[in-house]
Amino acid sequence: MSSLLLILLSAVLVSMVAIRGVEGWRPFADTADVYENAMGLVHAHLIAIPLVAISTWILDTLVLAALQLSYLRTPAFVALILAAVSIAELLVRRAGTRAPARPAFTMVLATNSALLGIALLSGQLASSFARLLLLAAGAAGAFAVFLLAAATLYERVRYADVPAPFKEAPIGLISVGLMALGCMGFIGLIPE
Amino acid sequence: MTALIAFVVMMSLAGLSLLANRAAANGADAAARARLIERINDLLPQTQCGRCTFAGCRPYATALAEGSADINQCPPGGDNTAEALAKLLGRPPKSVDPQFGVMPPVPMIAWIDEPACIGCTKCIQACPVDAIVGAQRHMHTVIAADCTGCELCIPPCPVDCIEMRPATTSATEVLGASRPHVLSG
Amino acid sequence: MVRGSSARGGLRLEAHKERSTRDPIGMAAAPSTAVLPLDQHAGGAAVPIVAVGDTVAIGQPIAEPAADTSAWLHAPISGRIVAIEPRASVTRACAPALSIVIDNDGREMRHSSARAIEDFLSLEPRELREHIGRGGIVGLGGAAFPTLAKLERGAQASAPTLLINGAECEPYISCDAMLMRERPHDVVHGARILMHALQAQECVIALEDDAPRAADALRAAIAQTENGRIRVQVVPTIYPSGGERQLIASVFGREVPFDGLPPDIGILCHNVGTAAATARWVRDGEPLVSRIVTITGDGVARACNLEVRLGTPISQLIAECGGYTPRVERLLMGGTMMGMALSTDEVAVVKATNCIVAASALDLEPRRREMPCIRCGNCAEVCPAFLLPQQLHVYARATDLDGLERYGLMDCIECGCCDYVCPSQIPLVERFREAKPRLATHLLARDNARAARLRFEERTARLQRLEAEQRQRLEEKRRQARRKDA
Amino acid sequence: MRFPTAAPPHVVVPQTVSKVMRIVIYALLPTIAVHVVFFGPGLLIQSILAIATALATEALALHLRKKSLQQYLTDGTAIVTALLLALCLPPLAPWWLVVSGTAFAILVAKHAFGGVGMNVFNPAMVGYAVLLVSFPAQLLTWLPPDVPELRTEQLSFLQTATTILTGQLPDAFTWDAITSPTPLDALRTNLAMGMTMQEAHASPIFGGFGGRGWEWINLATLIGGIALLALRIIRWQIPVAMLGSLAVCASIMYAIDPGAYAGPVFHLTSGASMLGAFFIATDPVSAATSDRGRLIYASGIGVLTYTIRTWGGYPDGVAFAVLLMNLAVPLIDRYTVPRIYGHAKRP
Repeated sequence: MSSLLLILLSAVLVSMVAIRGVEGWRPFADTADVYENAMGLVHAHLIAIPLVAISTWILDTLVLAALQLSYLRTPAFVALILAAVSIAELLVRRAGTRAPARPAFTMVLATNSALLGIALLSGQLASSFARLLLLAAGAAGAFAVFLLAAATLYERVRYADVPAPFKEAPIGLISVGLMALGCMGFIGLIPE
Repeated sequence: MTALIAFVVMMSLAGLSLLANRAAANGADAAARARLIERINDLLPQTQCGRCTFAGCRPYATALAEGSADINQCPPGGDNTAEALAKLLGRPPKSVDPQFGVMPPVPMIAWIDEPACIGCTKCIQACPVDAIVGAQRHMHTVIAADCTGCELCIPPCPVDCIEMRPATTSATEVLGASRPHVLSG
Repeated sequence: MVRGSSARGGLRLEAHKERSTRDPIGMAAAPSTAVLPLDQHAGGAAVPIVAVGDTVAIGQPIAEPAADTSAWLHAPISGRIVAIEPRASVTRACAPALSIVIDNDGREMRHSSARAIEDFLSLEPRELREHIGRGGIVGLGGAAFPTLAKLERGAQASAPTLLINGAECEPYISCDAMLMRERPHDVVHGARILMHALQAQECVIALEDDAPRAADALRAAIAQTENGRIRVQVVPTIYPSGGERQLIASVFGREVPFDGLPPDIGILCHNVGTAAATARWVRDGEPLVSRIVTITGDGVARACNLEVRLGTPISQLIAECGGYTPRVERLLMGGTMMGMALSTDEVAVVKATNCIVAASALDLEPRRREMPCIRCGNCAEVCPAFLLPQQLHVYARATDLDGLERYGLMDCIECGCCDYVCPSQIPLVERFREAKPRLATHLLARDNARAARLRFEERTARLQRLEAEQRQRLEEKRRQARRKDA
Repeated sequence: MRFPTAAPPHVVVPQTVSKVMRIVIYALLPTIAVHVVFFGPGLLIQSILAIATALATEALALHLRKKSLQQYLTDGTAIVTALLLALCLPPLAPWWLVVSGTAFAILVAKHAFGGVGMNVFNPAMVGYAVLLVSFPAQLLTWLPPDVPELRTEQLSFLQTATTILTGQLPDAFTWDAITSPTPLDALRTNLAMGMTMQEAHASPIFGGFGGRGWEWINLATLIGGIALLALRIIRWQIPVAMLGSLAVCASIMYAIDPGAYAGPVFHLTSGASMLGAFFIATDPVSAATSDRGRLIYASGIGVLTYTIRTWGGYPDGVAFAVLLMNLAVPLIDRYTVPRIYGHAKRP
C-alpha cells in the first residue's frame, strides 16, 4: 500500500513538472493554465490506468497463461501500455480537453501507466479481477485527486510571498514533501 | 505451433500500438497546433490592421505558433497583449517594438467628413470589420462602436475625407454604467 | 455583525443619528454666491443656456440636458450670472469642474413660467414623465441619476412595482428619515405621481426599523390618501440594506441580475427625497433647487438637518451650525462607510449632497498597520454581494485579471463591509477600486476584439461566397458561349 | 479650511491579527491547566521551549527576509503554533524534540511559503508529523494521568525540567515505571492483540467516557473552543463538521460491532479531537475559505482522523488528517466559490 502511495506521489511530482512545461519538452508549449493541463492529464490517466491494468490482466491470464507463453509477458506488457496510452491520448485530444503538449504528455502518461500497472499487477494486491478493477479505479482516482490538488496548490503558492530562493521548483518540492508527510498517515492502513 | 502463436500475438500487439500511436501523434500535433493558434488569436485585438507585417490577426497568430514571429509586433494590443503572449508562449516578456507602429495615447477611431465624401465605397471594401456603412454615390459613415481604429480605410480614400479621431467610449464609462451602487439611490 | 433575515451579508453599525434628528429641519440661509457644477448628475454634463451677465430668478432653467442621460439645472437664487468657469467641485473630488456662478441679489425673485399641476392624473404618463424631467429631478440618495432616464427605462416594464427607498443605512445620514417624519405628504404624493408616470400597480415605501416615527408618519399620510396600493415596509437596519439591489432582495426576496437593472425584474427604485422633490415640482411648480442636508459629526458645534439651496458653500453650512469644534479632523460628504473625504470646505452643495460629516477622532476609527490576509473569511461573511473578498485580494495583488473576473470583482458594490471587518486591516475597497478600471479596460478590449473578430470572419466568409458565386456565373457564361459555338 | 483626505470606509473594527491570536492563546489556557493537573508540569516547560524556539526562528526568518521584526514578531501567530505543537508532545519528551519540531514548523511550513497568511499546511501539524514519523518511540511515550488508581511517584517541577533537558530521569525513577501509553494507543494495541472492547476497557487508564485525564482535557478544550465561537474568532462550520463526521464514522462502526470499535463519545473525548476541531483545523490560513468549503474540509478531517485512528499505524490521526485536507484546500476552494448576487450560477 505505501509503495503504491509512493509511486502515486512520484507520478504526481513528475506530472507537475510536465504540466509546468520544461524547456525542450514543448514545441507548442503554453505554460499558463496549470489546472487545465492537469485536468487533461487526469482524464488521460483515468482512461489509461484501468485500461492497462485490465488489458494486461486479460492477456496475461486468458491468453499467455493458457498458451504457456508467459515468457512473453514483458514485451506484451510494453506493447499494451503503448497501445493503451495512445488510445487514451487520442480520446482526450478528440474530446478537445486541454492537455500538455507532446512529448511530455505521452512520456508522463506512459511512465505513470507502466509504474502503476506493474504495481497493481505484481504482488498480492490483485488477487482477483474484481479486486484489480477496484484497485485500478482507486489508483487512477487517487492520482486524479493528488494531481489536481497539487495543481491548485501550485496556483496558490504562485501568488504567495515566497522568499526568492524558494520560488518555483524548491517550494514545489517542499510542497510535495509535505504532501508525502501527510500521506505517511496512511501507513499501516492496509497490510502489505 | 506455440512459436507461431507467440509471433502472431506479438506482431498484432506491436501493430496495434504503432497504429494507435501514429493516430494519436497526428491528432495530437494537429489539434495542439490548431488550439494554440486559436488561443493566440484570442489574445490579439482583432483589428486586422496588418501592422505586425502579417495579413491579419490569425496569420500573425499562426506565425507566432510556428515560432516565425516575435511577441512584440502588435501595436494595437500594446504591452498588455505582448505580456499575455509571453505568458502563454513561455517566452521572456518584451514591450512592443516601435518599428511596427506607435499607437496614440487615446484610442482613435475613423471619422468620415461626410460632406466631402463622394460615395466611392473604397473604404467600405477596405474595412476588415464591416464598420463603415453607405451605398454607392451616397455618403458613408463609420459605426463608431464597431471601428477598431486599424486605419486601413485611410489610404484608399480618393478625396482624403477620412481622419482618425479620439474614441468616445472608454472603460470609465463602461465602469460607470455597470456600477449602480451608490446607496439609498 | 449579524446577518440580515432576508438578504445575506451586511453589518449592524452604530447609527450616530440621534444628534442630528433632535431638532426639526431648519432652513439654511440663501448663499451670497451659488456655485453650480454642470456635472452634478450622472451622465453627460448639462449645457448652459444663460450667459455671464444675465439676470436669473429662482427656479429659472440655467442649463439644459446634454444628449443621452443628463438633467436640467435651475437657478436656486435670484441674481446675476457672474461666471461660467471651472470651480472646485465635490463632483470631481474637489478638483475644478465647469460651474455656473450666480451672485445673489437678495430679492428672492421667483421664476414664473413653471406651472403647478394639481391633478396629475389628467396628464398622460409619457407627458408626466417628460414634465418630471424638466424639473431637473435626479436621484437624491447620492447617485444623482437623472430620474427621467430611470423612468423611461422603468416604463418599458409592464405594470412595474415602485419601490420608494427610505432605508438610510449609512451611519450619520438622517436627511431621509427627517424628510419622512416631517413631510410624509410630499413623499406619498410624489410616490403617487411616480406610480402614475410608470403605470405602476403597487408601491412599497421601505425604511429601516430604527426610524419608527418616520414609519408612523408615512402610514398616517397614506391613510389620508386612501390609496390602497401604497404600503410601508420596515426592513432590519443592516448596512447596506439601502443599496438598491440589497433593498430589493430584502423587500421582495428577489435579486437583480448582475447584467441587468431593477426594471428587468419589474421593479423601479426611487429615493424618498426624489419622490418628495417630484411632488414639489409637479404639485407646486418648484424645480429641484434645494435639498435636505444632514450636517453632523463631533467636529461641528450643532448637528442638524437643513434645507439647503444648491450651490451653497459647505463652509457656510458649518458656520450656520456654530462652526467647527477644535476636534475636527476630517470632512466627509456622505456617511462614514462610503463618504468621500473632502480636502476643503470651499465647495458647494450639489444635488447628491445628502450629508456632511465634520468628523473628529470620536467618529473615525483609524486603520492600523496592514498585515497579510489570514483568510479568516470575515469579509466573505459580511459581503452583501456574496463575494469572496479574501480571494479577490489575492488576485488584485497579483493583478490576475482572469481571477478577478472569475471571482466577480465587477459585482463589488464598494460598500466597505469587508474593509470594515478585516482583522488584517487591509484597505480592500481601495484595492478593488484600483483594480476595477484595469479589469474594465481588459474586459472592454476583449469584448471589442471578439465582436470585431466575428464581423471579420463574417465578412471573410461573405467575400468568399461572393467570389465563388462570381466564378460560378463566369463558368456558366463560358459554358453557354461554348454551347453557342457548338 | 483644508482637510486631509482618506479613502473610505472611514471606520474599521479595532480588530487586529495579534488581538485574535491573543484570544486564541487565552482560550487554550483551560486545556493547558487541565493538562498540567493530570500530566504534571512537563507541558509548561515544553511550551516555554517551543515559544522561545518559535520566536527565535521567526526572528531569524524575518531578518533573512528583511521583514519588519516589530510588525511580524508581535503578531502572535508563532506563539500559537508553538503552543499547539507543545500540547501534542509527551510531557517528558527531550528538549531537542520540541526545539527541532518548532524550528521545522516555523522555517519550512511557514516561512518557506511566505510567512503569516501564506502557509498552505498547518505549521504546528507539520512540525508534529515530522517528529512523529522521525521519532515515533519518543512521541508515544506518555505518562499515566495523575489519578488515584494510577498514581505513581510524581516528578517535581525541577526534576521534570532536568529530565527534559538531559533526557535522563532522576535516580529514583525508571522510564518503565512512570510511562504509560495514551488511551487511544492502548486501545489500538489491545484490540490488535485480540482483546475485546470490554477487556481493553478494563484498564484503569479508561475513564467514564474517554481516557482518564484525556476526557477532562478534551472538555476543557471544548470550553475554550466554545469561547472562541462565542467571540466569533472561529465559525461553527469547521468544529461542527469535523466532530460531526468523526462521531458519525464512530457511530456507524460501533453499531456494526460494539466489541471491536470504540463508540463516538470515546472518540470525541480522546486524543486531539477537540484540540483539532477548535484550534487546529480552524487555522484560517490553511483551511478552506468559503462556508461550504469549510464543511467539506472539516468533514474530510473527521473521516480521515477516524480512519487513521482505527485502521492506521498511528494512535492518533488528527495531524495527518489535517495535513491531507490542507493539501486539498486549494482544490476545495476552487470548487466551492459561492454564487454571486445577481448571478444564476456559481462561477
